[in-house]
Formats: sequence, structure tokens, C-alpha cells
Amino acid sequence: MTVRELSFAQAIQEGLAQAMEADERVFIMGEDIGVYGGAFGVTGDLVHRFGEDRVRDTPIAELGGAGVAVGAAVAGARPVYEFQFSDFSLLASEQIINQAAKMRYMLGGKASVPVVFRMPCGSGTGAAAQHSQSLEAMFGHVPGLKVLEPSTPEDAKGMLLAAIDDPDPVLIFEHKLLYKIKGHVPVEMYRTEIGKAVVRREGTDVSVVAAAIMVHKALEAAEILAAEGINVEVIDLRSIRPIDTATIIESVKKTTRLAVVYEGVKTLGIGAEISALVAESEAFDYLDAPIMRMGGVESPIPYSPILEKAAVPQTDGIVENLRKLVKGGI
Amino acid sequence: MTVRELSFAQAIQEGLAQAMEADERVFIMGEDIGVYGGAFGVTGDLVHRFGEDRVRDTPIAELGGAGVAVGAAVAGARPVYEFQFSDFSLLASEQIINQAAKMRYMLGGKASVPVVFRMPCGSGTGAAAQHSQSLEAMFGHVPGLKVLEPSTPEDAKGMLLAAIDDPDPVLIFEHKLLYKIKGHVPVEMYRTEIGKAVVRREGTDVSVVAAAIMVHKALEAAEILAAEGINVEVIDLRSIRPIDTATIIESVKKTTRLAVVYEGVKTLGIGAEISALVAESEAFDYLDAPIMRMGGVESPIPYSPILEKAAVPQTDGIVENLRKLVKGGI
Amino acid sequence: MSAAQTAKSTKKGSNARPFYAKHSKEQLRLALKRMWLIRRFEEMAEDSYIRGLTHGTMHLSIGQEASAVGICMDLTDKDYITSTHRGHGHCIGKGAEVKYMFAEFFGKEEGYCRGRGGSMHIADVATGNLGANGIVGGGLPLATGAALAIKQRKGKDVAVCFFGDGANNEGAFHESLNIAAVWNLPVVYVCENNQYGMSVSTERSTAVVDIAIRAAGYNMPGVIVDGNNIADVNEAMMVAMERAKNGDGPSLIECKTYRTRGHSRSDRNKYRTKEEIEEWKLRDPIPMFETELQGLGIFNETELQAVRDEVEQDVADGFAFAQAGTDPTVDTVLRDVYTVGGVA
Amino acid sequence: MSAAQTAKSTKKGSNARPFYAKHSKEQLRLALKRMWLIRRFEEMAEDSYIRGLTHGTMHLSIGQEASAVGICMDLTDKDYITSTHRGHGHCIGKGAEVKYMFAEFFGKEEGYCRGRGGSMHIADVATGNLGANGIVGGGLPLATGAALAIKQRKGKDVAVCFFGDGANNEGAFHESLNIAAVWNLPVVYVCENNQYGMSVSTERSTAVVDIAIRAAGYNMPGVIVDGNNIADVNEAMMVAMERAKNGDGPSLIECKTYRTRGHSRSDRNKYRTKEEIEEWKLRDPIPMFETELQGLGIFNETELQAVRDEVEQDVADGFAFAQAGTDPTVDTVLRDVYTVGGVA
Ligand SMILES: Cc1ncc(C[n+]2csc(CCOP(=O)(O)OP(=O)(O)O)c2C)c(N)n1
Ligand SMILES: Cc1ncc(C[n+]2csc(CCOP(=O)(O)OP(=O)(O)O)c2C)c(N)n1
Ligand SMILES: [Mg+2]
Ligand SMILES: [Mg+2]
Repeated sequence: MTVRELSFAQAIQEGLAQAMEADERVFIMGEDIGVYGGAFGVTGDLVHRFGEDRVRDTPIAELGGAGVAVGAAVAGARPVYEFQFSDFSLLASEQIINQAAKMRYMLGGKASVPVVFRMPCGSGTGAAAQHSQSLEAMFGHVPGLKVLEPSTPEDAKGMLLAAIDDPDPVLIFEHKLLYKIKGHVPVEMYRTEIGKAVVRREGTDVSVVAAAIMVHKALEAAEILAAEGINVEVIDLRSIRPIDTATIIESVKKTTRLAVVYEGVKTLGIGAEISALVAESEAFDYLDAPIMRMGGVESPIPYSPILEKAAVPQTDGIVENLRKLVKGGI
Repeated sequence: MTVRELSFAQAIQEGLAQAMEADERVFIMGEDIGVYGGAFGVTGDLVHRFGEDRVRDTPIAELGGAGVAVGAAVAGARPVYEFQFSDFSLLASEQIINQAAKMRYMLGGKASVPVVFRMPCGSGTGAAAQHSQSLEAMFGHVPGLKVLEPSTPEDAKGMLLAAIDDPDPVLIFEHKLLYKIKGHVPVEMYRTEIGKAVVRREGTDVSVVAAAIMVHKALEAAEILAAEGINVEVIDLRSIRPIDTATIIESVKKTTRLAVVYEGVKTLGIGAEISALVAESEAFDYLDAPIMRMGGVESPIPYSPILEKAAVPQTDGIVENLRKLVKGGI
Repeated sequence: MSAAQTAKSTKKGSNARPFYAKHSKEQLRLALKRMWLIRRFEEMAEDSYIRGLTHGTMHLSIGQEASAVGICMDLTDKDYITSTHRGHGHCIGKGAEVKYMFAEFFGKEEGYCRGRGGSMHIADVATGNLGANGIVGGGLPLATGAALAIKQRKGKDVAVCFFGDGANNEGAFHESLNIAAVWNLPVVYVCENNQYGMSVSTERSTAVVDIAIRAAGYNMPGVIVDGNNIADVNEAMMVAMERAKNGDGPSLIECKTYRTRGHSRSDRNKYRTKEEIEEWKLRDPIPMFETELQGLGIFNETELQAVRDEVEQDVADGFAFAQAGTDPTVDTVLRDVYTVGGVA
Repeated sequence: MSAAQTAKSTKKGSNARPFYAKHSKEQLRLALKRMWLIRRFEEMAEDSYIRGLTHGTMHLSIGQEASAVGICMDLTDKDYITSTHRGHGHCIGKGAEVKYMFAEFFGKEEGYCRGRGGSMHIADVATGNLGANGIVGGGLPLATGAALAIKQRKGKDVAVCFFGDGANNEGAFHESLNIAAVWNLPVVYVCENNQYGMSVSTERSTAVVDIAIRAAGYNMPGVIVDGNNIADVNEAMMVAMERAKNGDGPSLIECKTYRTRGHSRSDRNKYRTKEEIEEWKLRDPIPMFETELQGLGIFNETELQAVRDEVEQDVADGFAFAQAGTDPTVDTVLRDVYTVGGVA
């Protein structure tokens, strides 16, 4: 596959364009995705390439907009709906959770709902409490949905294309701070298999499961700790539902220690699930230390940049905690 | 305190009546809570005692209804909003999660939001996927909210009165199958402290943390296992946010085994959090067995009574699993 | 709006009103049959519920048969409908077979939803029925989306959204109608205004006296018809369908009707009077239609009785078929959560 | 609707239009001062953003000062308002001090929200401002609820809800206005129609040409005013307040206005023309008001200049005060999540 560098946002845009070129059933809708190019520039000039019928600016109406996408999917279209911020999906959770997630099951398998929801998420932009949430755990709790969280431009495109192909409703959480990062992205239309985690760095002393932007912070921490002779294995979770239990368990059996790093609120966040599925598995007997969770603090995201940074895991804190975990400080 | 038997529903109704008598700022609103008496008969004839201004039938509009309750609370009233089924709270999650939960924090402590949401939940009534969910984990993930789940008529009244007194937003999940159970309920206006779990049955072999209706099933299971000489300690969680970590850890240190039983979907449900907070605590070193979770299966709630029963933990399954856990079958 | 009046405004032959001019005797017979099928299906359902043969709850549409059939009778299987919690009538109106509906009620594998959905999710996707809905107003965005799918593929079909007077106060109503209007979608919104949302009258729940008034807020036509008169309902629908298929956009039809049964099994009718119920029973849409058909000399009593007998037979057979159905096995509880990547 | 026209319809003395008849010179001066305060605050905010002194985003209300002040000038601290993401003007209009607003922007403890809220949540609860809102339409149910609280305690106050043209397509708009109407609540809904919701014109987002048309769907009065003319805005508000305080229920006021700045910092104005922006700048509400005040001989140029100088001073002082503010310490991140049972 040819390789070149694209930003995370450009990778998504390329995926959207290729999907629309390949399949006329595919169209995208959302707020200000047309001439404005999307609040984060993801859709860019797609409206000029594909026209207003396939790049639809919606009124500001998330319940209706998302619900219309669900209805269009059931009726044979392949809509990709962009929430301008995933926080606004709370206005549409009825259509996502009560309708899209359950429709196939309620109808005894007589229908499918091939809709994709793009969910820009996360803090770090100074947008405060209502524009900075990480709600992946909330939707990850819902059977019938598939919930993904890419950390690289390559996965951002590959997961999007896999999601568009997928006959079931898929939510893709895109951390806003990742939109500008660059990485190599194959030109072809390729798919990143849904439900598979990946080991981003091999290690022997501790397994760190991280998602989205925390993968990068975990890798930074691993680099720093390597200098101290601590070998950290970093697993990029990639999929919240389904979760790749096998990859995690295998790693923990090898390293005998587990830490989970995630930006969402710690309590009832994805770290809780990963901890629990290891604690109930055969890997439990391999554990040499308590399972550590590093998640967002138990508060809304504050506006003050000082507090905003303090509200989610940062590299130095991760380093410190992992050191303790490995050195037996815990 | 004088004691007599009331049903779970009657206990809530008594609490509502006493709160309205004691404080004229208190009023209740919801769909069909007036002359109809509530879909589950909880509000009964309160409209005749307190009038239509304090027992308000709302239009069918959950986002508006719940949001109006939040606004009234900020402005000095003490509203109690009844969702006819907690599944419909997904239409109002924007107002509950983006507004009510975050308002005090976003305003730097300059306001409080003393609103109470009553959330009838759970399966077992044949109402199928959109009327049977257990969403406590979803809301329990949100800082700023307090999330309770009573299992007895006494707690149903005590928690409601504590919630009405509380200056912060409180959600009370009421399992529909509990409305008819009877138990002694003090006549007085008493409060059940928010955030405290309680040991319902002492045991030495395994700690079982359960919530709402699962407390009853766990107690049944404990009774059966007692006959086999297995002593099960049953903890009634009562509060999802905050969680009473101390009581759970203390129990696990004593019994060295932990199982969590809950009706909500297993993945990212309350069992995940309880497992994780024990696995990260000092109790980890006391564990003699993997931490077991018994939760709802990974599907919407089916209509067929046969499947509906199979979708959530039942007593015999709990007995079997606990036996394995204690006898080392796991 | 009484049967008498309507009959008056109707003449046989060339200058008969559109409903009679545009439909063959066969089509009229099928319409009447479906109205009877709904009536008898609901009565049997109620009966089997009382006898404890089904669990859960159910919402009966007895008294509302004219709107279900009058709206659906000219739709093809490629036209979509979204239905409501009170959806048995819409399902039959769109062409479903009662035997699979009974089977669904009894939670059998033979049911339309293989026993997973039950009364509140009953659907026959093959005939374009995207399903009843347990969420009031839940079908409004879905039907609007189905209409968008039709438009995206440049189809000539139409999507129809049934909803109640209570649902008209949900935000989903507002957002859906606005989107349909600005995008000019081929959708017809059919409000079955039976005067109550559970126990709350439209007077207590809704700021306007007629739901149709709200159509102006979406710049779309809003018409009010006698929902118990199938000819009135169908003629309004012809206009709305024409408009939708010509690419002229959405319409709102308000069918004034009444449910003569309680909202659901738990209803003790505390919010309305016996007199009100009895008065509406005098305007029962089925006798009204039969009287008109006879008055116009389209069917005689013998022919009408034949229809009723056929319906009795279908319903009895369907009920028997369902009772003999297969119960799902617990090992299939995870089936169909996903199309791919789950248990098939 | 030009300033000239309005001036014409205005005479000094006894038969002056209500806006001038009912307000003292002091009140008019304060109104003008607040309009200038908003303008200069926004300009300083924009400047400090460009200079990297604040992070996050901000939504400026330059060009919309007349509606903020015209609506709020007769409200007391016991009357509530809910604001929007574009809320600086409402905050000042309701009586907030710019120094605490700047402090909030800079994320200081001295800020109205102690640095936790920032621009999108700026609020001064003490003056009845329940806060800006990051959720479009989020304030609609909240203001309606505040009005319900007033009614429950049999108060005579009023709740005012500011929202944009874009917000009018949210379900929250529909549900809130319907509830307010059926419950006859003392609330005034003020739509600041600045023609665009971010990049989407009302023509592309909204099925009706005027938001006020939708008032009929809630059986409440809906009036359209020149949102850049403070007298027009305020007189419509007088009527709506009167109605609310007399227990006659809610009203909708649509202020036609325009934001001359981009939606937020990321806006490249691709969706509108320079000409359109320039045209609207000719209808700048502040010069329009000053011209009228002079034309009516209420203030002379010297007096007007004094107001502007005062504003310069307040803004400069406020800015300095804010820069000298205290940064929050990380150990306080959990403070005020809860009133009770958390970190105080
Ligand atoms: C979102 C939501 N709110 C409330 C309910 C409970 N509920 C079911 S039917 C109903 C009344 C609906 O009234 P209407 O729309 O007029 O339909 P009708 O029952 O009269 O046919 C209510 C309140 C629900 N199922 N979904
Ligand atoms: C529920 C929700 N949807 C989308 C957004 C993103 N957003 C912020 S402001 C805005 C435009 C709002 O338009 P309008 O209501 O007309 O207010 P204006 O910006 O014109 O003052 C949008 C789309 C949001 N903050 N909340
Ligand atoms: Mg109704
Ligand atoms: Mg606008």
C-alpha cells in the first residue's frame, strides 16, 4: 500500500470521500459540515465535490438529525452523521440507544441499521464542561451499538471505512486534540477490523491499556520509563464495544501487572470494565499487583487551563503511577 | 419509631405527601401522575390532596419536563420529576447530564440544583426493550449527580426524603417489580443517608454486592447456600454515586471473595466499577478468587417471557455461580 | 361530520366522491375487511390478555380502524410507515397477516419479530412497516429518515408517519417536521388525535385546539378530517401522497378519532366519562362505512356478511396457528443483537 | 425600520413613544452606557483572545447590543434570564460588572464562575442571570422552569429566555413553549434572530420566514421587532412583561438583528458576503440610539462623550483587575461539584 502523511482530520475526510465515491448510498449529514467545512474542518470542501444532497447541513436539531440518519439507514441508505461535539449526542441518545441499538433485535433480525455517528470528544481546548466530555463508556454500555476510538490517522480512516461497511450502528469517538496529529495513511480504501486492540509497544513489566489520546501519553510515559529500565507494554484499545479481551489477557499474563489510562471520568469508565474483565479471567492468578486505573477526575471539565489539565491524566502523572505500580509502591 | 407495613409504592407516596406537607416549595410533576395516579400507582390520589398545581400532569415531553424541573430547582423550588419509565430519561439526558449535573460547578458554586428524578426501571413486566432498561450505570458515571437504588420500602421512603432535602440533583432508580413488595416503614419523616451501603446478611465465605431487586435474589441464594454450609454476606449497595467503598472493602477483607449481582447490562455496568475499586484497593491482596460479575446479558430486553427471564440474573444461577466461586470451581 | 352527512355528499357513478370513484369494488372490499380484521384482532388480543395468554401490556386501536386503513390502503410495499405503541391497526392496514401478529403476541418464533418485540414493537418490514414504537414520538424522525432515503435514491415512494396527539408535544415532532419541510421530503405525518394522551386530554397537554394548526409553523399543509370516516381520511391522504410523490414536500393530516377502550390494561378511565365513550361508540367507523357502502349500493348485506365471516375465519385460524407456535429457547437470547460480529 | 423612521415616530414630551415617556434620563443613560459596555467588552475580549490571553472559544455579540439591553433594562434582580453561548451582552445587560467577567475569561478565582465556566457559562446569579449555556436551546427549559418556580411561589417576577434563530429548531424550543402556554407561565421568549446559526442561514434551517410565526403553534403572541432599535425592542418587552406579570402567560419576541463578527474564532465567513456585513454595519444599534437621543434633545454630544469615556475607564479598570487576578490551584479541581457530600 502506498503511504504518505495525513492529519487525523484529513484521514477521516479521505475516508468519507472514498466511501461516497464508491457507494452512492453513502452520504454525510451534520451541523455546519457544508460550506463551513465542519467545526473542526473534517469535512472541508467535500460539499463542493459531492454537492449539498450528499453533504447535508442539518438544522440545529440533534434528536431529529440523528433520528433521521437512523431512519434513512433502516430504509437502505448509508448515512454518516457528525455530531459537532459528542456532548450534543445526549440530545439524541433516545434515537441512538432506544431505536438504533435495539431495532434489529426488537424486529427479530428482520432489519439492520447501518448508520455511523462521528463523535468529536475530549478536553484540552478550553471549551469547558459542555464541550469536553468523553462519553464512550456510556454508549459502550449499550448492546446493539459498536463503539470505536481511534488514536492514529491510519485507524481514523480505517475504522471509518469499516464502520460505513458495517450493517450495524457504529459510534466513532474522535478526540479533538488528535485532529491535527499527522501519521502515515494508506491511499487505498482499507478497513481496520472492528473489535481488535493492538499492542503499540511491547514490554514485560506492566501492561497499559489506553484509548485515543491517552495512547500517546502512555507511549510517552513508556519512553521515559524505559530509560529507568522499566519496560511498559502499551495496548491501544481501539474498540470499546466489543472489547478485545483476549489481547488484554494475554498481555497481562505476560507482564503480571495492569494499568488502564483513559480520559473519561474514572468511575464507571472504560477502566472499570477492563479491570473487571481481567479480575474475572484466568489472568487474575497472574496478577502481582492491584489493577491501577488512571481516569478523569470526578468533576465536570473546568474552563481554567490549569484546572482543565489537572482534570485528566497527564504524562508525568502516568510515569509516576506506573513507576509505583512496578516498583511495588502500591 | 412507629412501624407498620407498606408496599414500596405506598412508601414512596407517603414520602411525597410528607415532603409536600412539610415544605411548600416541594411539588411533583410527571406524565399521568394526577388523576391517573401514575403508571405504577405511586402518586395515587395525591392530586386530590394537594391539587393540580403541586401534582402536575405534564405534556408528553421529557426533555422539556425534566428541564423545567431543573430550572425550577435552580430558581428555588423543590421539584420531584417522575419519568414514567426511566428509559424515557434518554430524551432528557441533555438536561440531566449537561445542565443539572454541571450547573453548580460551571457557576463556581454560585447555584445549587435541588431536583429529584424518579426512575422506574428494570425488566420482568413483559414490556420489552424500550421499557425495561436499567440505566443506573450510565447516570452513575456522571459527576454532579447522585444516583440511588433502594431495595426495600423503608429505603424507598427514606432515600426519597433524603433526596428532596439534598441541594444537589438526585436520581432514584425504582425497580418496577419492587413496587408491590411489602415491608415495615416508619411513620415519621426519616432520611436514609445518601452514599451508605448496608450489610443485609452477614457471612464469612463470600461478599455479594447487589442492588435493588438483585438484593432479594442474592438473599434467596444465600438462604439456599446456607443449607450447604456456605455463608454468604449480602451487601445492599443502595448508592451508585457516591459508592460506599469502605463497606465493600471491609467485607471483602473478611470473606476474601467478591461477587457482584446486578440487572443492568454486564459490560460497563455497576459490577465493573465495584470489581475495579476492589482490585485497585488494599483488599486486592486478600482476594482468594477472581472477582465474579453476574449482570444482564449483552442484549436488549426481549419480549418473550422465556427470553426475558434468561436476560437477567435469576436466583438459581446466582446459587450455582456462588457455589463455584466458593468451592474454587473458578 | 356524521355518517349521514358524509353519505349525502356522496353520489354513485361518474360524479361520485374520489374515494369511490378511484377505488374498485375489490379495493373497497379489502378496506372493509381490514377494518374488521383490526377490530376482531384487537378483541381477540384483549381476550387472550385477560385469559393470561400474553404478558406485558397492549394498546388497542378499537374505534380508530378508519384512519389506519384509510391512510394505508393505497400504499405499496415499497412505501414505508412508522407506527406507534398503538400499532396493531397500522400493521394490518399495511398488509400484515394476523397469524404472525398473534404469534408475536404469544412470544413465538413464528411471530413477526420472532417473539422478541411483542405488541409494542410489532412490525412487518416486508410490507414496508418499520415497526410500532415503544417511545412516544420515536417514529417521527425514523419516518422522516425513510423519506430522506427515498429522496437520496431518487425514488418515487412515500413514507408515512403515524403518531398520536400526545406525541405532538414531543421535541421529535418539531425537529422532524422542520427538517422534512426544509429538505422537502416525501413524507406524510398522520396525527391520530383520539383526544387523549393516556389520561391527559389535548386541552390540558396542547396549547392549540387542533394539531393541524402547527403545520403552519413548518410551512406545510395541515388538514383536519373525520378520522372515523374512511372516505374522508383516504381522500386527504390521496392529496398528501400526490404532493409527496410530485416532490412538493411533506403534509400533516389530523384524524379526529377516539379510542373506545382504555389506554392500556391498567387504565381505569378516571379521566373521562362513560357518556363521552358511549357517544363516540355511536360513530363507530365500521358500521359507518358499511352503511355508506350499502347506501351507495356497492355491497348488499349478504356480501357484507361474507366479509365478516371471512374475517372470523382468518382470526380464528391465526389464533390457532399462533398458539401452536414454537417458544424461543434461552440459548438464542443473544441472537440478532448484531447483524455482523455478534450471535447470528 | 431605519433609525430615521423610528425617530420620526417619536416626539418629545407628553406624547413621546412609551420608551421615552416611561424612562428617566438616568435610565436612558444607563441603557446607552450598557450598550457601549457590551461593545467595548467584546472588542477587548476579542483583542485579548487574539493576543493569546484567553483560551477556548468565544462568541461575540457585537451588533446585537440593542436586544440585550432593551430586553433587560426594566428587569429587577429578582427577574431571571437564561442566556446563550453568545451571552456577554445579556450578562452586562442584566447588570453584571465587566471586571468579574474579564476575570472569568482569564480563568481567575475572581471571575463570576471562579474560572470554572469561562465565556460559554458566564453568569451572575446575584443579578438573576442563570447563565450562558454551551448547549444551543439549553436555556429554553431552564427559563420555563424558573417561570414555574415563580408561579409556584405566587411571585410577580418574570423569567426571560434569550435564544437564537438556530435554537428555534431544537425540540427544546417546542416542548418549552408548549409547556409554558398550557401552564400559563410568566416567561418571555426572546429570539435574537441574527439570520444565521453558525454558517446556516435561517432560510436553509427553518421552514418559516419568521420565527414569530411559530408562536401561533403555542397560542401565544409573537411579535417581530427591529432588534437593532432599542426603543422597538424595549416597547415589545414592556407589553410581554405586563402580560406575564398579570398572569396572562408567555410571549415570543423576535428581534431581527445581525452579528457583524464571525460566529466564533474559527469562522471564515464563507457563508455570507462582505456586502451583507457592511450593510448591517450601517444599522449599528449604538449610533442609531445616540442619533435618536440627540435628535430628541435628551443628550448633547458632550454628555454622550462622557458616557463613552466612563465606559473606556470601566473596561480598562476591569481588564487590569482581571489580569491581576488569582489563578485557581489544582487542589481545588473537585470543589463545587456538589453542594453537600463533595469537596466544598
Ligand atoms: C417518550 C415516551 N413518553 C411516555 C411514554 C408512556 N406512554 C405510552 S403511550 C402514552 C400516551 C401517548 O398518547 P398519544 O400520542 O396521544 O397516543 P395514544 O395512546 O392516544 O394512541 C404515554 C404517555 C412513552 N411510551 N414514551
Ligand atoms: C445542542 C447544540 N448543538 C450545536 C452546538 C454548536 N453551536 C454552537 S452555537 C451554534 C449556532 C447557534 O445559532 P443561533 O441559535 O442562531 O445563535 P447565534 O450563534 O446565531 O447567536 C451552534 C451550531 C451547540 N453548542 N449545542
Ligand atoms: Mg392520543
Ligand atoms: Mg443566529
